[in-house]
Amino acid sequence: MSHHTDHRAATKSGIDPHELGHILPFVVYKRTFIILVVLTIVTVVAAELNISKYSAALAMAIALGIASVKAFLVATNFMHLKYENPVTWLYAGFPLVLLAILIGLLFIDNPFRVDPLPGLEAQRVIRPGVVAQELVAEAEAKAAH
Amino acid sequence: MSSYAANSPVTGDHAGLNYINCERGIWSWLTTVDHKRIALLYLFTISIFFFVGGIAALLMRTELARAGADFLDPSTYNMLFTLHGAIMIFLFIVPGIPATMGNFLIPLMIGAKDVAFPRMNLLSYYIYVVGALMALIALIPGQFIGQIFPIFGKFLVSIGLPQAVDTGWTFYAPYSLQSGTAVIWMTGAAFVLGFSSILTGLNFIVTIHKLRAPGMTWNRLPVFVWASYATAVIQTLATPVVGITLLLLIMERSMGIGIFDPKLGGDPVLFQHFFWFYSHPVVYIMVLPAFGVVGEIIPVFSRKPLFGYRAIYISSLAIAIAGFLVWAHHMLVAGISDTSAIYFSVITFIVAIPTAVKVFNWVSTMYRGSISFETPMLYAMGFIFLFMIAGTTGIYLATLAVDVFYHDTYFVVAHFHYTIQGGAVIGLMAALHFWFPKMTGKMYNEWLGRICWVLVFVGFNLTFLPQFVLGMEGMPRRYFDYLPQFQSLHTLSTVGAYINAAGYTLALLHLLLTAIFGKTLAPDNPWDALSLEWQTPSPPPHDNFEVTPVVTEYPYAYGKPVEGDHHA
Amino acid sequence: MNSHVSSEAQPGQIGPPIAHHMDPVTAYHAAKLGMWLFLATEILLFGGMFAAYALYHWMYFEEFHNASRQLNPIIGGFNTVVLLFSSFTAALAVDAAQHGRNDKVVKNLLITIVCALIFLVVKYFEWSAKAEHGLFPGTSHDGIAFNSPEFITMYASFFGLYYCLTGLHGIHVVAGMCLLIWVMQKARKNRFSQDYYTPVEIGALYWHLVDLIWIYLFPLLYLVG
Amino acid sequence: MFRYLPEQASNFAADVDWLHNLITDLSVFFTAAICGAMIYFAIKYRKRNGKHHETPRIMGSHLLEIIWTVVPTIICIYIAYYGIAIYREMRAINGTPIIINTVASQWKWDFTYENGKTFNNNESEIVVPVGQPVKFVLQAKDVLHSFFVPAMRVKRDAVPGTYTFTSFTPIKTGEYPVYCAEYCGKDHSNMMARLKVVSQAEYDRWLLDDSAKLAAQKMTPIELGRTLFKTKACNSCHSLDGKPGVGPSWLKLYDRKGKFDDGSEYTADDNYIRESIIEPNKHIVAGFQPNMMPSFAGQLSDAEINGVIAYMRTLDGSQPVAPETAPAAVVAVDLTKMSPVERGKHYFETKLCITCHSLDGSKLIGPSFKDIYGRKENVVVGDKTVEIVVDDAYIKESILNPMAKVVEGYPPAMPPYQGQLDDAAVDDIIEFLKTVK
Repeated sequence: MSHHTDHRAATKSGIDPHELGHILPFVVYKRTFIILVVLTIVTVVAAELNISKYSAALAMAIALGIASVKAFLVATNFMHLKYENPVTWLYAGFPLVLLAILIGLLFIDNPFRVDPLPGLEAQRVIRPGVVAQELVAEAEAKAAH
Repeated sequence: MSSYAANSPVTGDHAGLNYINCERGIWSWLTTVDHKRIALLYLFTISIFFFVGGIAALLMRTELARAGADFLDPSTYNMLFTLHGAIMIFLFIVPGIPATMGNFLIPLMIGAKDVAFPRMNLLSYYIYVVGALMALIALIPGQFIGQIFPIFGKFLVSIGLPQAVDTGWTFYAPYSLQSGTAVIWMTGAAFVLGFSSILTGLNFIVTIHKLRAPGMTWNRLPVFVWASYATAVIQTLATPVVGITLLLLIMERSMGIGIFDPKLGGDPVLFQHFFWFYSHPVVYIMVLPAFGVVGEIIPVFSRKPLFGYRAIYISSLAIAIAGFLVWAHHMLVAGISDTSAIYFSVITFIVAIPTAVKVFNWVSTMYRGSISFETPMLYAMGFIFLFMIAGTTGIYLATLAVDVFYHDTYFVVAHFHYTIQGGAVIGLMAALHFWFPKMTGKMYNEWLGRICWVLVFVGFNLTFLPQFVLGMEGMPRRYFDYLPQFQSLHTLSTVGAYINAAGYTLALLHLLLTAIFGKTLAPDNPWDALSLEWQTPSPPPHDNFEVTPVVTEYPYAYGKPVEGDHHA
Repeated sequence: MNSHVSSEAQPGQIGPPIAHHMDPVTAYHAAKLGMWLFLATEILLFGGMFAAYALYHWMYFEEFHNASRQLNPIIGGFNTVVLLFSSFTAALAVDAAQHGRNDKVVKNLLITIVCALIFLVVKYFEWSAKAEHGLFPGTSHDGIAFNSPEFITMYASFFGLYYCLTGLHGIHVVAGMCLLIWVMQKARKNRFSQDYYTPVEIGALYWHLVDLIWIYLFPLLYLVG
Repeated sequence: MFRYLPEQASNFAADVDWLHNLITDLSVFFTAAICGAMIYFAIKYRKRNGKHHETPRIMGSHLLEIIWTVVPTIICIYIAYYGIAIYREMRAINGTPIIINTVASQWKWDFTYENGKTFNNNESEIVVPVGQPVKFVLQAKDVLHSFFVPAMRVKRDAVPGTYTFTSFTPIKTGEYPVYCAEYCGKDHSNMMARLKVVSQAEYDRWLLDDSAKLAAQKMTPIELGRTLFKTKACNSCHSLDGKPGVGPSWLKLYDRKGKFDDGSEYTADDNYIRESIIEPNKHIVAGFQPNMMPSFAGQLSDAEINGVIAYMRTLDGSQPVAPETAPAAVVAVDLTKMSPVERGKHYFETKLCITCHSLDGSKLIGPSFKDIYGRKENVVVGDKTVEIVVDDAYIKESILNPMAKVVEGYPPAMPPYQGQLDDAAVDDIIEFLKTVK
């Protein structure tokens, strides 16, 4: 896509500019910007529709979905991530994975702080079936010994 | 024997210029961008803090030698354990191996002239210094100093020195929101220090990716570089989270913004989540480089290739990744849901496996070797013993039902001192002795080194083995005073602490004095080692290598090739 | 971040500075990788607050909804477009630098910086309007002090997070402006060429991050609440 | 080897110790084996006579790598499994426990038994009977604390703002130390209590012994809860006879399981009840309207909330409850002899307006009635804010259909009085409001 505009040649310093960053045609930037503005309008309109009255999760998903599309466009086109090597992708994606882990694991804590743990029966693990009274008796017998 | 096509032609010639004597004057040191000089700056600074933190530890141990209040009051004691924890963690051991040995060795080991961003490297050091000064302001208990030196104490009060922080190095909310001490100074300091740590880690990642010498493929990287890489990933990606946590804490204290305060609808347990999301991985920042050091030393003194080289570096990466998934095992009884307690307990066991793999491989390296017992090797073997204890006691704490009993007892104290002191600090001592000839161009005294090792090793075990027993008997941690039944073990532990301190003092004095006044010059490659840093003069020239080396072999090709031998 | 690479340039020199320890192409890619890593740390810096937001949004759904209604999505949307436009011109500045056009670099960066200023001015008015309504630390609204128990009953910690998130973002806007002004000064002195434009690219990357963060802040704070 | 754990005094202590000792034996074995191998290699393959001997270039072994990955994995899974199984045993409660409300503060423990007996750690031991499950419901007043009884193998943090619990069945009489295990400031190490396990008979005697004296001094939590039920007008919306009112009946409410209006399941445990009192609109039980109940945040102290919960626990249907659904303060009053203003004032006091609206200008849950008549207010209608004047029509609408126009800055929290007040009563209230200056 870019070779139309890329007329760079080796310069005096002996550096081949092709070894440096990637050149994109102007129209890509323009198109990206227009899509970003349109998406911003869409997300505001979607919020005005008050979807959260029916489903808060859906409203959140729409808002964050649009935001993620926008973020992806900025990263790939404006920031040239599309033309970067795998290492850059790795370190661009790593924080997102960590953030997902952090938020995800927070949500196995707070929403589940019920009392007591559901589905529990006080079953002894090592000597199943032995009840507390028998243990008391055993302890007394041992003490008397 | 050497596996490099082009190594330095200069051998044993110390008349030439090296990184130490190429420029003179204090100013040339303070403005240097040479990674080796910056490493020494770090080493000098962290050693000072090691002693400050150590003195705090001795004061505490002295107080605890007998039951009852002996010479401290509870507030001072609380400030001292905060000082000890915060200085040892944030100022000493987090920069401990990465910023000193990592800085010195990574470019040398990969055949680069410097790190990728040398000025940023120096900036990172000065950020560290600023953070360290802030921490000192927040931590030094003026009232305690006032007890000993009344005039000095009055001076400190007159310049408005705040009350020393007494929250413990963990700054748990809501105590840290209510404590009337210099919490903002200390958390601010930790934030600044974190920034230094981030810049160092980032620098190393880029250096290892971009500046490897020709032929230095990933499968030829020394395990110390691999370990440093894994460390750098954690430093870069875990530190920001604690940074923002501490910022939020500062905002909460100064502006009354409610994030962690239960009175304002906050969840204090969330603070712990955020804190340990960083502070669990930070344990691996401390100990992974030490793993790397041991992996370098054992093959050299066994004259054998590192057994399972690939398994060792993969396990470093695995530990780094798994470290991000297990943080809440520090909080199993902190009021988190039973569901997440179960999850975090199970996942924690994952860390045990790559760690076990490393230990097995190190020991197997010694099989059929030709083993000599210079001081670095003694420290490395001591490391394996201490780390076995650290690792196996970690199993108790990962096990949910048992951790309920052990959480916040002396067992935990002993466990993490075995990992951090027995692991990271002993690793640092091993590294200092091993690369001392390279760093200074001098040889230390072998017998003195061994004697110090005995003191450190015996003192350390005498300090912390009794603490395991104290934990088993149910002694909670961070106690200024205790029931009389615990006294004999506490006394034993105190005696051990003094021996331990004597060992470290003697060892570091020995190295310092040798570095300055030593007469025995070191050859370029005193241990006859194969990795790249030994193929350049001791001490190395300013640009590390006179000719950029071309690497043709991995760094552990010791011994006689055997039939059917293959490796990457 | 990149200071050591670029500040080695001699006055009037055109072309890449000579870093003593690596060749210019490596230096360019190293600087870029370093910047991406730095951006990763920035994402996680904000990430902690996003995590707190996620948790408290779940815990205090109604309160967050009520509080979010106190913010004006039109103003927020306007600011979003301003930042998107500034990001667009920052990308164009890099493009201009890649073509060796220092004059266009200056022009595009100037627009970017002006947009940043507009953003900050709008933000200032938003904050001061909140202060007038008693929704700012240290103020009070109809006798209800900020973060008093009654206030928390109504809005939970929404406003605390709001000020922390937008405040930290604002600091990043200011930092980005300073960085871009510095880059612009270099472009005015014709320092960049087809084979050396690292600072422009680094500055633009940082600026895009500022935009990226806002892309998420806008819906989270103004829209879904 | 290394058997230093304290005596086993709870029902699961032996299980915990079994696992603990298993780990100890495995640890000792592996440490000895690995360090033994290391020392053996070090001696056997040492450099002799100051000269290195030839060594084979052994790079590694895939088989060994697999073995020492798989074997520790299996051991870890085994230990982790039992760790969880025993933990579940520790968290479950067999039968009806004795509930001891435990409030930690800097630097003491306050204990309250169900019969109202209350004391702190400096005044008495915690006395529990052998063989009976005990549940410590933990609260913290200021900072984090942790309730640690080594002999029982239990520990749980007390977290401000929420309830946590720990439970066990003591199986051995004796006296055991209780520590605070979470650092809580200056006197952290002095925050110790004693737990005394005694026979059932001795426990009964201890419990009754001074409970009479204590009851004379202050109300038991249950009595406090019963009183609050009336004085805080819970009874206007919640019945005690099982019939749903504006809100769910309290009969057999405690520990009930059910569904919220969003379909998720709940258990009416301490934390949920507390939340319902402080943030009533966060979760709505299926079948009931949201925004009916005002928040009692800041109006009820922790002790009072505990009292309400204690009272709820007694409403398990085992004792008949006197019908108390009518407002308690109703005294026979002849309304016909009153002026409209007096009648309006009477309704203001008896119809619970007073709970949320002040007469002196102070802000409660709803706007104050001081100077209300003729005042200009911004109200929220749907998504818009409009300015209105408080006149007869608006007041009437606010009483009968309060959600239509809510004054800006206030939560939509008022219940509608449609059907509870007739037009004449509304007019009387309006007359009364005109007089409030």
